[in-house]
Amino acid sequence: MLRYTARRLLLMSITVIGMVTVVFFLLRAIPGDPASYMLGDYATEESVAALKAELGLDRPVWEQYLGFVKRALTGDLGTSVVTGQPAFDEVLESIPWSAALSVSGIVIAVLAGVPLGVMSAVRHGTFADLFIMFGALVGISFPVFWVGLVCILLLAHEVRLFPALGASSSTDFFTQVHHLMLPALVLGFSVAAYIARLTRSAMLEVLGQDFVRVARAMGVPERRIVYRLALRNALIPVLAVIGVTFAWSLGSAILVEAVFSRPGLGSMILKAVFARDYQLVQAGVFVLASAVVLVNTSLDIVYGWVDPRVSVS
Amino acid sequence: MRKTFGALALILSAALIGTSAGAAELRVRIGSDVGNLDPARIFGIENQTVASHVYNGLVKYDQATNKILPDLAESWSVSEDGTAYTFKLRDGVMFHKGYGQLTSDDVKFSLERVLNPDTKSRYAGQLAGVKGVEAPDPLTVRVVLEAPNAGLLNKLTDFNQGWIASRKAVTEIGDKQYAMQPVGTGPFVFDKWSPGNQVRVVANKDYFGGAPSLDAVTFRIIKDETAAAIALENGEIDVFFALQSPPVIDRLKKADGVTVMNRVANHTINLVLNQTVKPLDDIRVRKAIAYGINREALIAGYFKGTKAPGHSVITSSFPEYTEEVPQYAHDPEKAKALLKEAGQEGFELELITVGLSPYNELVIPMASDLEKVGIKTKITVLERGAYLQARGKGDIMTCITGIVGPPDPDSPLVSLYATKSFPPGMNTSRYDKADDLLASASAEQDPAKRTAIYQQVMSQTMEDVPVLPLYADQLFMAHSSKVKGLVQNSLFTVQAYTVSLEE
Amino acid sequence: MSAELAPETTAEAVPRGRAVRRALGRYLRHPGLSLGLFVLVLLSFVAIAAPWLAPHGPTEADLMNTLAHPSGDYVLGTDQYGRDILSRLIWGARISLEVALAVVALSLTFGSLIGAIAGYAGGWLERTMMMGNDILLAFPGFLLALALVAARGSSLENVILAVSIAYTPRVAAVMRSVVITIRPRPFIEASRAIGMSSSRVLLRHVLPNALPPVIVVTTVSAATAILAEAGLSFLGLGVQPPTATWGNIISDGQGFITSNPLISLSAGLCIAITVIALNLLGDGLRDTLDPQMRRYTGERML
Amino acid sequence: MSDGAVLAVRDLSTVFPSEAGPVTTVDGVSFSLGAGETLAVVGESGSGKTMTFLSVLRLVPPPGRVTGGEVLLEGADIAALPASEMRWIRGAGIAMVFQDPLTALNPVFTIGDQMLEVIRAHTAMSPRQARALALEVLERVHIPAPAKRIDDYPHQLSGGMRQRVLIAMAIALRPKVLIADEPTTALDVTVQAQILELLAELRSELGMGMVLITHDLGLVARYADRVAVMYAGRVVETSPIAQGFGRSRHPYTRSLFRSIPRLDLPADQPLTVIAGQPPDLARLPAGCAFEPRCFLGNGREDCRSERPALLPTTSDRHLSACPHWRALIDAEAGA
Repeated sequence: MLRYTARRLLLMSITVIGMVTVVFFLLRAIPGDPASYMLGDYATEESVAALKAELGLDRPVWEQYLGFVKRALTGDLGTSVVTGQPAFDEVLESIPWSAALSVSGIVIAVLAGVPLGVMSAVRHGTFADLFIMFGALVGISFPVFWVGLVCILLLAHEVRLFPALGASSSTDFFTQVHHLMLPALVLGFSVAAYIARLTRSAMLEVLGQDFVRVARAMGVPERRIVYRLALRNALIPVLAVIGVTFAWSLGSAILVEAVFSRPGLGSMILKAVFARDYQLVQAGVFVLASAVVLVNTSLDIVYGWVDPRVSVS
Repeated sequence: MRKTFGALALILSAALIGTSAGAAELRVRIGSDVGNLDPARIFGIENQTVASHVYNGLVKYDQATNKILPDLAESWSVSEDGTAYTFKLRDGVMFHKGYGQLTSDDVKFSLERVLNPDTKSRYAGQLAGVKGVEAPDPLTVRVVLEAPNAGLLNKLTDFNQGWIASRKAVTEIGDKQYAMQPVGTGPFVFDKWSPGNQVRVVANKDYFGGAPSLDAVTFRIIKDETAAAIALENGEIDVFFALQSPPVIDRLKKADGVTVMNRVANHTINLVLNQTVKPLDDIRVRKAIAYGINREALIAGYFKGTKAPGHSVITSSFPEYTEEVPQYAHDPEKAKALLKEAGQEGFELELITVGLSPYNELVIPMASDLEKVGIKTKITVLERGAYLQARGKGDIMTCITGIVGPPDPDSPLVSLYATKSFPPGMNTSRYDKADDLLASASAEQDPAKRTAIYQQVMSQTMEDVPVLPLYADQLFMAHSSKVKGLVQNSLFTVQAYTVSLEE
Repeated sequence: MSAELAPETTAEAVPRGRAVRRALGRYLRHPGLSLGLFVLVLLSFVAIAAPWLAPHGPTEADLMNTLAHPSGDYVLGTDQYGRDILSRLIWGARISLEVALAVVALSLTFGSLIGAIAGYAGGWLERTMMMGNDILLAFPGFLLALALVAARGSSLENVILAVSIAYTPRVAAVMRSVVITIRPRPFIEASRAIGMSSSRVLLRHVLPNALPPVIVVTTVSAATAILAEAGLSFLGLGVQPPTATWGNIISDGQGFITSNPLISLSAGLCIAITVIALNLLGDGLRDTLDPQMRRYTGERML
Repeated sequence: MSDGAVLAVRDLSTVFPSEAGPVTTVDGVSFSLGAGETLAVVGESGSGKTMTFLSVLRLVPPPGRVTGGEVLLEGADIAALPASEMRWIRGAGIAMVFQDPLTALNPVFTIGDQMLEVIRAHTAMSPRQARALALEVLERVHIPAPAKRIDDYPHQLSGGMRQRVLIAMAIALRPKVLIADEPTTALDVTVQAQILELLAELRSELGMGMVLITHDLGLVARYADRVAVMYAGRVVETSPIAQGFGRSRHPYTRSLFRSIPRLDLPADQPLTVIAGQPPDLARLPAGCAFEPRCFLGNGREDCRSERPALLPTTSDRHLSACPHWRALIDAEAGA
């Protein structure tokens, strides 16, 4: 188990470096020149060149890359070219917002998706199954930002149940939670739909396996078979994709944040993309990629705990 | 599972640290995040709005009348030849956060910083004729010009390059870091920026003009106008700044407890026709375009009457405003005739715009109109950086632009028509027949004569139509009924100093 | 003298014609599959016949009738430029289906190739390729597409390219996992033993066998591609206005969601219906094509 | 059909609906099993062996359905029991050991956990008591150091060990009948014998009736008391092993025998493959299902038109569903 964990952690650092590398070079491929963008309409060619030198944009790309990695290792993610502040500070400000949204979205998704998926599998072929699966199909098929818009229209505008904004200036915990609820539900809905579909098919597969037949033949009550013996097996693939859904939810979060005017890493990256703030995009992507890998790695470790076969092989 | 919830609670509470509820706190919606509050480098109405609470200029515009009033300078005098302005500073003005008293050295520092090429200030051009800034004693500043410039005071008002920063603060905080740690003398002190979420300023109790009645102002970043409107109606915000969407304006006008304000801005939105690109070198083609675009319908249909007609690039908020210029009422037949005369039926016009609303949207009905008079159109929407580069090159056929700025006629006229505004700069039409008139306006000390010269520029440029004003921008703002004393300016900023809150 | 040696994958000796008929019957009897297929055929028809079906031009502005509510002339009303919503939706179907088709074509080609080569080659090549693939897979696909569009500028081609790049790793991963399960099967060994070249084995045996699951994955990619295009357009990074795309229409309508909700709602429904149809098709294909999924599913419980 | 039978099945039928119409996978099957007796059930795959016993336990996978018949466990008809009570029969009355020990154990639970699940499903034992019982039965199936093994996960055990665990699980509640469904097919040859010896030992120790489902005819002679041969969902022959297994009274059984390699015959004697395809259950002929492949009856009019019944032959205990069984004896005599 210890070796397994160590190997996972090693793989994690490799993956983070890989992701950052990919993104770094993608961003360098952006046409358009940040220096002249920053200096605006009256800039002279000399001043543009000077700024480029200052930002290191005149050096070869690989040199810029090495510099970035070297600094990143010491926790320096560069300085935002727009604000002059350390990019890491702005990222740090955004992390709590993103974490609250993504974590609550995933929690909602798991709490709703797994039981619904199990129920659907257990009632395979019944009306309840059809109903849940139709709901799940809707959940994965509607664009998340559209669902957000409709929710604002219905739940914030027609019935004033929730605020239209995903964040509040209030420091009151419950006010913030109230503002978080609608975005989290919208984000959670699409992920829940996905998890429900996955849980159902995993559960159906497990319920068709020999050991379930054995348990039945031995007279183990159906309830125990489903909720204890089979569920743990079915949760293994579900657990495996929670990491994927987490990454996915970070992508959707950009849209949800945009719809609900909520701060977070997604809206920060979007803003930085429009402002061509390289350093900030890099920092944001670096942190997002690390978060994805970190979550996946922790899930892998949990996976090893749930599925005894994994850590041995 | 318990761990997850623990972490969630931690995260949520972490998100809440930073602001404390104030007694009288005004919440103002801004449309996008701030990023740079350094007067030498500031850009964008959100930044300018926040900065206007933190800084003062030597002089200021009256919010309502655009008259120039004393601010940090109690009084000023102009030398006889018009090349030296001497300002007497107010005594005992203190910078925020313990950066000491304002002296003439801070003014010299601020203005020279803009002029210094190393600063790369986008406003260096605004102070172009300034030879030097002298500080003979702590409370006296002398600005020396190369040549007389009657418009100088406009450049030294409390806006952009006119805002005065503390030498000590900029030096100690650092040239780049200063961008988001501004220190000024204004009625509010910069408190905290929460990226993507809000910016907060708190009352400067020692403000030389008297402490503001508000304790704090929070600028909330809310991009979507519908969401902002709902927030205003629900009492989540008090002031809706930069209101643009006609249906939202309409909705808020009908809402209870909400007041909608509007004022014509200092800028028009224009279609710039590059005279160096064929066939736009032919005045008949330019006129055909002017006749062909249904600007009346644009204002009535697309903007639902929320914009004013643009007769020239000088709007009705300027004292120099006039409607006595050549007009181009929608006339498709005339447009067709002119094209036929020029032998340019069916040429292709490339409409180039930056990918920002409303510029990228305006082109759609315009293209539709032009197609109807027999001009083929191609719409090219460019990212901001690419757009500026394209304009910098000077060979793009058209662009759509507005010169947002103070009610200083030089601001739009020089930017759009002077040859010195290219390259690089705003004179994308490459118009070259207004230089002499603009220079003589600068030298003219008599306001009435100056106005006449400016009006001559307007007539001439509207006859030549290198730039077609599509409409005069109009600024909308809404606030809840508990907001009292809000005055709307024409600068496209909002100022909370005069505001008080009533429950 | 090579290929004929390879036996059928299944020992079933049912006559071929009958098997095909039975399979066809099975597809058509699958309600989700046939419904999905029907909707997609209908949509394709709408997309192809857009110039004849749409009552107005997709970018034809009528400034005298902006934000009109539904009427005889404008069945679903107009947007802020007075453009007919229905016509824009009809033309938007073109873009959405174009994006879906192009993304499927690109990600299927490259994903299958990468996955098949990795799976077939094995060893360090497979490990290296799959590590790179896993890195891209772990990365939020939408964010990757967003970064790519930001990098290459917003246009239809770039959106297609970005979404394809973002979703190719998925196809590659599926393809590889299928290939490694086929790799040890006897007929592959046999073909190798008789000296068939690797590429020939790959083309002749591995690809056809791997296709069913990959096809299932690509229907899902098509659905994802439509959603991604809509999301990018919504953020202002997709196909640029005034081109009618469903994402652009939602985005246009966002500002009018309370006064003219029909603009955004109708475009959202179009996206959802298409994506539902694709998902139904994918689910149906999975049920019918991939026998692994057609397992004994257990007694009805509780 | 003897009254002393611990398990008696009469006319048991199970039907699966299919695209081609209903398929009768178990077609009027009858047999009985005495206490301490081992009944071997043989037949090709798909002949309905396993389905018969899933029908007995009422575990037929949907959409299949038991359509009729009686299942008497110690004289009580359990076919009529409501589903809720049927659960108590499974494991405690009739237990089943499946073919593949590799998949029959849940990989994510320890074997102790899974055994406790079974024990506690039927008894009110405390976890401690149940664990003690589990250890006891593990000991009984000769698992070395059961106290150590009980907390292992299935993948930590060998195939043979796993099958022992499954057997332990099956006998833990001392069922009256143990159904072993090809218990050794998935195991090494050396382990096979051990498992079968163990089953035989447990049968006599516990006095259970045992059903050994197999297609390995070699095992039948060694371990079974009686044999039932199934073809196309029907029992076509039952006979005591003592009556001479080689002296089959049904052509199908004969063919089955000739199709397996035997060490006691000269190696150069050719093996015969049964001609033709196994029957399509959805399209069974009106007469004998084996007729198209039968060396004896192929083409005979009576075989084609009439479905033969399972009837006594030379003795009451040797039944055959071939009306022409005498021809087989004649042929033997002739040879």
